[in-house]
Amino acid sequence: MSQPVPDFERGVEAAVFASSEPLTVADIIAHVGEGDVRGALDMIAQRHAGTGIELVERGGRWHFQTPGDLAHLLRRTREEPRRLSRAALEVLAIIAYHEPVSRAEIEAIRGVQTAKGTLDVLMEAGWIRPAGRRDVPGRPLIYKTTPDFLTHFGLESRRDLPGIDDLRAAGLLEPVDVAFDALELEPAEDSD
Amino acid sequence: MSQPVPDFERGVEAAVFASSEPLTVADIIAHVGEGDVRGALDMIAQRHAGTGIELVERGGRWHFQTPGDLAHLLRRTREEPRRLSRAALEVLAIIAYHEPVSRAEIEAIRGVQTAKGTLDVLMEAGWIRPAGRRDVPGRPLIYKTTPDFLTHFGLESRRDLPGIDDLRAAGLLEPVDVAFDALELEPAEDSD
Amino acid sequence: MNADPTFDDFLLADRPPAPDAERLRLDIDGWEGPLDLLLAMARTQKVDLKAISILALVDQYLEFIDRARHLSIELAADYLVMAAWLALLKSAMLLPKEAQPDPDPQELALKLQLRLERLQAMRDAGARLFARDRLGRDVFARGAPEGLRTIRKRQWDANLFELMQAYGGVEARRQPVVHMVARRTVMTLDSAIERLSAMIGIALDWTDLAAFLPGDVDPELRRSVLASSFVAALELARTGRIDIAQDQAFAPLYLRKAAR
Repeated sequence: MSQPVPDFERGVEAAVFASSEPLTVADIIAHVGEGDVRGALDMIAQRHAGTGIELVERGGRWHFQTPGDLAHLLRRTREEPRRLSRAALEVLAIIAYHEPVSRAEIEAIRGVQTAKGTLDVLMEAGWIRPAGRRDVPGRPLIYKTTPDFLTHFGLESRRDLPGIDDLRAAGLLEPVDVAFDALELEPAEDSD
Repeated sequence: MSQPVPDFERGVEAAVFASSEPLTVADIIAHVGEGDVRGALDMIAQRHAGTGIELVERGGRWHFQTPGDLAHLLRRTREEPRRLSRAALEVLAIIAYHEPVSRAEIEAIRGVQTAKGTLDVLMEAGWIRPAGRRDVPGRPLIYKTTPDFLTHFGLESRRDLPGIDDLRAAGLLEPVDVAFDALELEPAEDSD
Repeated sequence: MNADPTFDDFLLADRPPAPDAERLRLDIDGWEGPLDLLLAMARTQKVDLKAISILALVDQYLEFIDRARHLSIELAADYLVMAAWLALLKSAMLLPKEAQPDPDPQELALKLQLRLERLQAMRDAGARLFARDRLGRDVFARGAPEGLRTIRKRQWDANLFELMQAYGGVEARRQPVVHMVARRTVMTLDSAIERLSAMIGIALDWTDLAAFLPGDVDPELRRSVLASSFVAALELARTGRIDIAQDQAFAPLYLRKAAR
């Protein structure tokens, strides 16, 4: 600092800083007592000009904010890898093997209800998409996999998916509880 | 301002200023990118020295706060944070000066059982947390203080705990038996 | 640090009244246990706890307890236990030096004094801690921070194997229900006993239990083998066929053929 900041100005600065809402001059006086609040505010605003903090007036009330040109620093995008849940994997597998299928058909195969969120997750991942409606009463939406699905799983085409016999040979048609345990070990959510 | 503040420093300042909690250097880098964050923090701290806002480090995390000498201007509008019981105060001091400690060790010093609520209150305040188990029979849970503890009490690190060096030098942070054995080595006999 | 009236309030409010003799006699509720009471009494003697007279302190405490009884004040058990202990300590201290029992009463008195010092040190430390400028009370963080935002973009991940496995699971559920008893990889107690007694014959000297475990098995089985072998070792020791030794808690467990 070039020269010491007067105590009154320090008080004004601290009061505005600590307040949870913008303060009027009268509010400030209630904290720091009578004095040249406007003069102090001007000095504070000048002192912070061009830094990472600015003092601004909006409709007679004063508050600190970060300058608009730095807003991009205060947000950041982070990609979070998330494992698919067991339910989502099953639904995806069923769609891949049976496409196009409706939700009711998926549920019939899985033997349990499918949460709407599960299909949303798969769509968000870009692996499935709605593919029209089935011509039966109720005209349910049907789903199929996308080209991204093939790319992500390293498949040339859906014909590359191993058949039931392959799965059995690979020991993947295990009793349910074992397969279940293996999947249960996955953390439900990744965080860091 | 005497001379323009570099953009990187402005970014660091804005990030710490905008954050609702203290930031580590790593947190700051996540927002403003790689650079000499420590150098920038030093510059910012200097720039604010003696004003109504100060930049402080508490346990490796940085935040802005009002200086202690302005407490009288700001305190009156706020209600006093919850008071701690004397027991809680003692338990907190014991954990801070001895950490990590088990409940049994705390009780050995205080000579009374610790009411269940005492540790809960300190954990709820965010000042202590469980820190694993001691590798002795019974594997008791041990406790230590948190970064929020340092932040709340204005300590840069545990080394700043009031009088900790003197207490350690006087052997007052050692268990009675250890201190006793040390005394045994001295020829002097105290009795009256 | 600042001279803040509320700090004194803070301490005084929760602290028992100053230990002037009369109030001390009547107010038992203010004390947090016998050590707390002893400390307050010790402080009426001297500021430096190193220089207090334990014998005088013992008298003071016993007298207090006596009066409380006369006034039919109900005393918590730990106050009475402390009184009994102090009475014993006092009588031992009054014996001629050569007749003093073991443990040495001077030693016990010194340890009591050390405990009081430590409690006092922590009490002072706590007071000094709370006299600091505290965030939210003396110093304040920014009242209305904009906050930093992290926009999380989820990147879903799964691989082909997981997909296969999931479909395998679905298909397995759809197969006609065949009840299979899941074959769990465990070592039974009987086979552990059999195995351990066969191996113990080979071992000549103390041998770590871990050395008896097969090295190359999957972790699930390994846990079972460890547990079964441990129980087997206890059983063999009970029937007098082996000896077990362990230096300390969590140290390795050593076995050898019973020496007879």
